[in-house]
Amino acid sequence: MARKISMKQAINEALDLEMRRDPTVIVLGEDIVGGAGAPGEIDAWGGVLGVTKGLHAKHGNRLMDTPLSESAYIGAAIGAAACGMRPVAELMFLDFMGVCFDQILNQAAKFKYMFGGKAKTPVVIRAMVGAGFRAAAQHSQMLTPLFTHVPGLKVVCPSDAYDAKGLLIQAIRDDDPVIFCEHKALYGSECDVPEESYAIPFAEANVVREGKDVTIVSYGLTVHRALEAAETLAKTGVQAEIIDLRTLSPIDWDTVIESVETTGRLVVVDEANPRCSIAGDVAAHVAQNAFGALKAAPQMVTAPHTPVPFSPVLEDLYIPSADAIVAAANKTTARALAA
Amino acid sequence: MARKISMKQAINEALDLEMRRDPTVIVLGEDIVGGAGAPGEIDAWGGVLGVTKGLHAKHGNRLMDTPLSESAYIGAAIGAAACGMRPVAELMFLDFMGVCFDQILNQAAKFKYMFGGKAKTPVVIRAMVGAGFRAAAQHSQMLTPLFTHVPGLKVVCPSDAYDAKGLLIQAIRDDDPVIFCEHKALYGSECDVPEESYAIPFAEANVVREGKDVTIVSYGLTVHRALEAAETLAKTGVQAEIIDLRTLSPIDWDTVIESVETTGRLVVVDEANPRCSIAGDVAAHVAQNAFGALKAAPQMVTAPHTPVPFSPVLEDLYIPSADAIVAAANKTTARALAA
Amino acid sequence: MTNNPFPLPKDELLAAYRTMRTIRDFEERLHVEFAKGDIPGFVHLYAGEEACAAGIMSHLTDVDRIASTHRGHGHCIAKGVDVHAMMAEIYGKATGACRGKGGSMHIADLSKGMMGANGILGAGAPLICGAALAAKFRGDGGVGITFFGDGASNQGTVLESMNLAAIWNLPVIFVVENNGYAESTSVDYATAVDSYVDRASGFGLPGVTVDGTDFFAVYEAAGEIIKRAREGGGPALLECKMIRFFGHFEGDAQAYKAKGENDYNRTNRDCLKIFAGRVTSAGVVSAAEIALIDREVAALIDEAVGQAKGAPLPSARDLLTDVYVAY
Amino acid sequence: MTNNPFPLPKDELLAAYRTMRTIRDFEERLHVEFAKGDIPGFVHLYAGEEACAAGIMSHLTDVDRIASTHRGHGHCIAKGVDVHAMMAEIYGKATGACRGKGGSMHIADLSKGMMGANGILGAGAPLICGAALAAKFRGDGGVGITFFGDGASNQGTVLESMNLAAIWNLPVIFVVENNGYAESTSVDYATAVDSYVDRASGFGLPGVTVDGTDFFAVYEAAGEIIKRAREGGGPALLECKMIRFFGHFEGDAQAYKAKGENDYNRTNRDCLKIFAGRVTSAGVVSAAEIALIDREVAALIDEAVGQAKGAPLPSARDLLTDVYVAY
Ligand SMILES: Cc1ncc(C[n+]2csc(CCOP(=O)(O)OP(=O)(O)O)c2C)c(N)n1
Ligand SMILES: Cc1ncc(C[n+]2csc(CCOP(=O)(O)OP(=O)(O)O)c2C)c(N)n1
Ligand SMILES: [Mg+2]
Ligand SMILES: [Mg+2]
Repeated sequence: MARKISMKQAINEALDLEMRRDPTVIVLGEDIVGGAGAPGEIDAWGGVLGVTKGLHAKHGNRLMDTPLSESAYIGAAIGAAACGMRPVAELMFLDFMGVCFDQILNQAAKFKYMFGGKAKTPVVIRAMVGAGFRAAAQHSQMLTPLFTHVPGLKVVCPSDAYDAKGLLIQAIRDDDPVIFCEHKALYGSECDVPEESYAIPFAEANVVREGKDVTIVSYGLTVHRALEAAETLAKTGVQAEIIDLRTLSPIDWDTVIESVETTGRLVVVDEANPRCSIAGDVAAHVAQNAFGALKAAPQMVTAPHTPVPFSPVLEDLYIPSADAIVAAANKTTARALAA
Repeated sequence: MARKISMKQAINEALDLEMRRDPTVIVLGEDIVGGAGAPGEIDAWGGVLGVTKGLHAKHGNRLMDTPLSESAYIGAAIGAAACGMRPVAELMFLDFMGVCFDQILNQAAKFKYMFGGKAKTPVVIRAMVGAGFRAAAQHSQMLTPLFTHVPGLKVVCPSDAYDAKGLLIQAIRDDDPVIFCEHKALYGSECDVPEESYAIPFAEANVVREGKDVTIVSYGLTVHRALEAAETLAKTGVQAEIIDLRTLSPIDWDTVIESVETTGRLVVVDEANPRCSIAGDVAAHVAQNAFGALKAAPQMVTAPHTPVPFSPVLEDLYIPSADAIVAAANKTTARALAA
Repeated sequence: MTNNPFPLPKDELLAAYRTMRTIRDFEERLHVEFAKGDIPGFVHLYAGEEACAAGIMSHLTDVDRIASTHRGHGHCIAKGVDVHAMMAEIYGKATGACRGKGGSMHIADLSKGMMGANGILGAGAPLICGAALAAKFRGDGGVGITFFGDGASNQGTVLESMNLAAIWNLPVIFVVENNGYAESTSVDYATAVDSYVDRASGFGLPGVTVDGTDFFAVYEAAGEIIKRAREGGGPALLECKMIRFFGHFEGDAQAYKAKGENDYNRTNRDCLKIFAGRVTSAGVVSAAEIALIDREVAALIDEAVGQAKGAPLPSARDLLTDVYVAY
Repeated sequence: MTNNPFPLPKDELLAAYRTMRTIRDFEERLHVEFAKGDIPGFVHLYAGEEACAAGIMSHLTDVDRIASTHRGHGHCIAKGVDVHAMMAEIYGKATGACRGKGGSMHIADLSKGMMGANGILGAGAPLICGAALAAKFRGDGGVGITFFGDGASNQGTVLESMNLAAIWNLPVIFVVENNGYAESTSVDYATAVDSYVDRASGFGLPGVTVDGTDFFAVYEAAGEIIKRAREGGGPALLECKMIRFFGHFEGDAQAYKAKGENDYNRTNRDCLKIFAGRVTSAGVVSAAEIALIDREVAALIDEAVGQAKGAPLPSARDLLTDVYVAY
C-alpha cells in the first residue's frame, strides 16, 4: 500500500525495515538519538533534522550516539563492516568529510582491492548534501564528484521519497561501501511510497520524463529544476527527456547513451561545482562514446566555480535554475529549431 | 646560466631562492630537515626523498620538522598564511590528504569568499603524487581531480625540472592557496634549468610538441608518455600536438581550444582514475566549447577505475601507456586517415 | 569613592560589562528576530556564556588572534568586531562584515585579529597554531586563542594541535567552552575524562578549570596563562564551565534539558547579573551606571537591526567575486 | 625437569620463541634481498621489536582482531598469517596473501583476525574500535588491538579513538610501539608528554609502560589488560619501549642515530637473545631446543623466499578485479 510520505520519513522507514530484517544493521552518528547522558528526554533529537526520530524506541541500543569525532566513528563503522556488521553511519553534512576522509578514501574504498579480494566492507555513510538552506559555505556543498572519483566507493543521490527508500534499502544490503547523499532541500518533499520493503538496484537510471528533442541528465534536487525546465520547453515545442541518474557510481551509461542516440542533444545539470564534476563526467563520456549521435555541443549547467554564498539572494543564483537549463537546452536545439 | 639539474634539485633551488628573497617564507613538514631531537646528525633526511636536503644549513629554523599530525601542521601553515606568512608545507604523499582535508577544503579554499574578500591565504602545499614507485594503493594516487574540483584552490603539476622551479616560485608568490603536486617518478629527471630565479605564470599551458593532426592534452608524468606516443604516431604520418597543462586550476582553456580548432581531434591523458577526472573535465569542456571543430570523438586515456596495485606487473599496466595513447590517437584520426 | 577590590580599574569594569551586555542583547534580539522568520540559516546563540568571551578578550589587543566556533557572535563582539557589520552579515546584506557571503557561522575580521567563526568543529585549533607561529616569527608578542566546545574537544584537529603547540612552545591558549551539551548530547556521555585539565596534561600542557559564569574567575585565570604565553612560557588550556541559555540553534526544542533548567540558570547563574551584583554591591559601580550602559546598548542593537534590515542586498555580481586574489 | 618460573608453560615458551625467531629471520632476509634489488617498493622492517608482537599475540585467538601499521610483518606473523603467503606478497606474486595487489604495507588476513598493515599512520585505531564494537554486538568475547608508533601517536585518528573506546567501553587495547623514532625524528621532539600513560589518562584510559625488549614484561602487562577488556572492563593503553634494528625503511642511511647505537642495541638489547638467555639459564628450555627452532625457521624462510621467487606473477586481468563485490 502506497501513501504519501516525505523523503525524511522514507529514509526513516528504510532504516527501520532493514534493522528489523537484519540484526547486523546498526545505526550510528551524532545526535541520531539525542539526549545521551542528558537529564531530559531520550530520543530528544533523532538526528539534527529529525530523520532518525523514533527508531530508538524500536531498536534500542542498535542506534548509537557518537562523540564529535568523525574519524573515529566513521572509521569504527568501516571497521565493524569489515568484521561482519552492516553499519549505517551518519556524517550529518557531507561537507564534514574533510575531517574523516582518509577512512573512506584509503580504508573502506581500498580494502577489497588491497587485500586481494579477501575483504567486504558493507558500510553505508548517510550525509546531507546541497544548497538552499542558507547554511553557507561549509554546510551546503554538493561534494558528490569527490566520492564518485574514488574507485571502490558507490555513490547514491535520490531525488524523491520513493527512490530514497528503495535506494537506501539497496545500499544497506549492498556489500560495498556506499555514500548515500540526502539533499536537505528535498527532506520535506512527498510522494507515493509503498509501505512494504523494496530495493532499487544501483546503476538503473530513471527516465522521469520522455521526450525526443533533448536529453537532460541530472540527479538530486536539480532533477526537479529540470522538470520545471521541461514544462517551459514543452511550451515552445521542445520535448525534453529527463534522466535521473539516481546512482552516480555505478552509473547507468546505457540509459544515457540510448537517450542521446534518440535525441542527439545533451544537457547535464549538476549542483556541484563545475571542474571535475558529474556534469563534466557525463558530457565527456557521451562525447567519447556517442559522438556520432550528437547533433550539437553538449551543455553543462552547474553551480559556479565558487563556494556556496550565505545571502539568500546569492544562494538562489548559485543553484542551477530552471531558466539556465532552458537556455542550455535551447542552445543545443537551436539548429534544429532554426531548420 | 642554465645547467642540467633534476626536478628534485630544481624544487630545492626554488625554495632556497624564495626563502632568500622573502623572509615570510617558511617551510614545514615531516622530516623535511630530519633528525630533530635525535642523537645523530641534523638535516639527516631533508625530506623522505631528500628534496629539502641542505636548506636547513642555509635557513636554519625557518625550516621546521613537524610531528605526524597533518591536520595540525597543514592547518597551522594555513593559519600562518592568513596572518601574513608564506608557508610552504609538505604533505609528503598527497594520498595523506584524507587526514587533513578539511583544513584545505573548508578553511584555506574558502576564507577569501566566506570573509567577503577580506582574507588572503598564500600557502603552498607540496606533495608527492603518482604511481610507478611500487608504493601501492595508499602512496601512489593521482588525486589532482579532488583538488581541482574545489573553488578557491589552485592546482599545479609540473612535468619537468624547468617547470617545477618556475611554477614553485610562482606558487610561493601567489596570494591564493596552491596544491603543488610533484610526481615522484619525475624527481630524478633532468633538464636545462637556469640558475637565476624565474616564475612561470599559472594558466599558461606549454605546447611541448607542435602538430596538426591531433591534440594530446596531459600533465605530469604522462606528458612524457604522450611524447613517446607522438614519436610512434609520427612514423605513421600522424603529427600530434602535445599540450602540457602545467596548472590544472586555473587551466589554460584557450591553448587547448585553439589547438583543437586546428587539429579537430582530441586525446586527453590523465594518470588519475577516470570518473570526474581531469581527462573528463577537459574532454567535456572542449565538447561544449569547440564542438564544431571536433572531427571525431574526443578520447580519454586514464588509469582504470581501480586502486593502484602493488605488483610491478600490474602497476605498469595501471599507468596510461604510450601504446594506449597511440591507440586513442589513431581512433580519433581513423576517419581522416581512411579518407 | 570606595576602594576597588577588583583586578580591573573601573573603566575596564564598565567596558567589560558593556561587552557582555552587548553580546546578551545582540543574542536576545536575534532570538526574537529569528522567531519572526526574518533571519536565514543556522543561528547559534552565545547568551549565557558572555563572561568567558569578555573575561578572556579583556587581555587582548588587535595583535592577538582568536579562532572562534559556530557559536561565534560573543567572541566577535568581545574582540571588537563592529556590531553593525555583524548584524548586517547575519541578515545577508551587502554591508555585512563578510559582504553577506559568510553569514552567522563565518563572521571574521582579520584586522581585529578575529580569524573567523567556523562551521567545522575544532577547525580553529590548527589555524590558531599558525597564527601563533606567525607571531613568534614576527616577534610581535601576539598570542592566539582558540575556542571550542565540550563536544568539539573530541575532534582530532584539537587534540593534534595541543601536542603541536606544546612541542613548538607556541603562545596558544586552548579554551574549552564547556556548556555541558554538544547539540543534544551531554558532555558526560561524550567525553570520557572528567576534567579537561587532565586531558591537557596528557599533552604536556598546564590547564585550569574555572566557573565560566564568573567573569572575574575567567579574567584572572586567563590573565595568568596569557601573560605566560606572551612571555614565551608556552601554551595552556583553560576550561570554562558555562551555561547556554538557548537551544543548540534557533529552533531547538531542548527536550534533552531537565525541566526548569533554563529558568533556574536564568535566575541563578546569569553571568551578567552576577557581575553587576558584585561590582555594584562593592560600591565600585553604581546601579545607574549599569542602567546607562543597558540603555545605550539597547539603542545600539536597535540601530544595528534597523540598519541591517534597511541595508542593500548583495548584487548578482558578488556571487562570482572573492574566490581568488587572482585567477 | 626444573621448575618453570615463567608465566607460560614450556610449549608456549617455545612457540613464542619460534614466533620471534620467524619474524627476525623474515626481516633479516628481506634486508638482504632488498639490497639485491629484488624487492619492489617501501619495506619497513620489524627486527628488534619482536617481543612486543609475540608477547601480545600470545594472548589472542582468531576471534580477536588486530590493526597493524606500515611496519606490519611482525604483527602478521605473530597473528598467524602464513609466512609463505606474506613473502610472496612482498615479492608481488599472484600467490601472495593479497594476490600481489597489496604489498608489504597492506598484508591482511581477515580469517586470522589480521585487519591489515596500513600505509596511513593511525588509521587502524578507528577500525579496531569498529572491530571491537562488532565483537560486543556479537558477544563473542573478541578484543581488538591497534598498534601504532610513537610518531603515529600524534595522529588525530588515534586520539579520537581513545575517547571513543573509553565512552563506549570497547574491548580495545591501544599499543604504542615506541621505538624512539618516527622516520628520522625523535619522540622527544615530536611528543610533548614523557609518558603515553599520562596521555591515556587524559582520555580516561588506564595505561602501562613496559620494556618492549622484555617478552615477559609485555606478556604479563598485555595479559592483564586484555583479560580485563575481554571481561567488559574496557579499553587500555600499553606502551612498549622498543628498538628498531634497521632504518625507517630499507635504504635509510640512519644518520640521525647516534654512532654505535645499532651495534650497542644488537649486542645488549636484542629481545631474542634476552628471551633465549632467560629461558635457558632458568633451565626450562635447552640450548639445543633453541638451536633446533633456529634451524627450522631458517629453513622455513629459505623455503618461503624460494617459493616466492618462483611463484607466478599476477595476470593482466587481475588489474581490474576486486574493486567491488558487485558493480
Ligand atoms: C566536524 C563537524 N562535525 C559536526 C558538526 C555539527 N555540529 C555543529 S555544532 C555541534 C555541537 C557542538 O558542541 P560543542 O562543541 O559543545 O559546542 P556548543 O554548541 O555547545 O557551543 C555539532 C555536532 C560540525 N559543525 N562540524
Ligand atoms: C598519515 C600519514 N602521515 C605520514 C606518513 C609517512 N610515514 C610513514 S611511516 C612514518 C613514521 C612513523 O613513525 P612511528 O609511528 O614512530 O612508527 P615506526 O616507523 O617508528 O614504527 C611516516 C611519517 C604516513 N604513512 N601516513
Ligand atoms: Mg557544548
Ligand atoms: Mg617510531
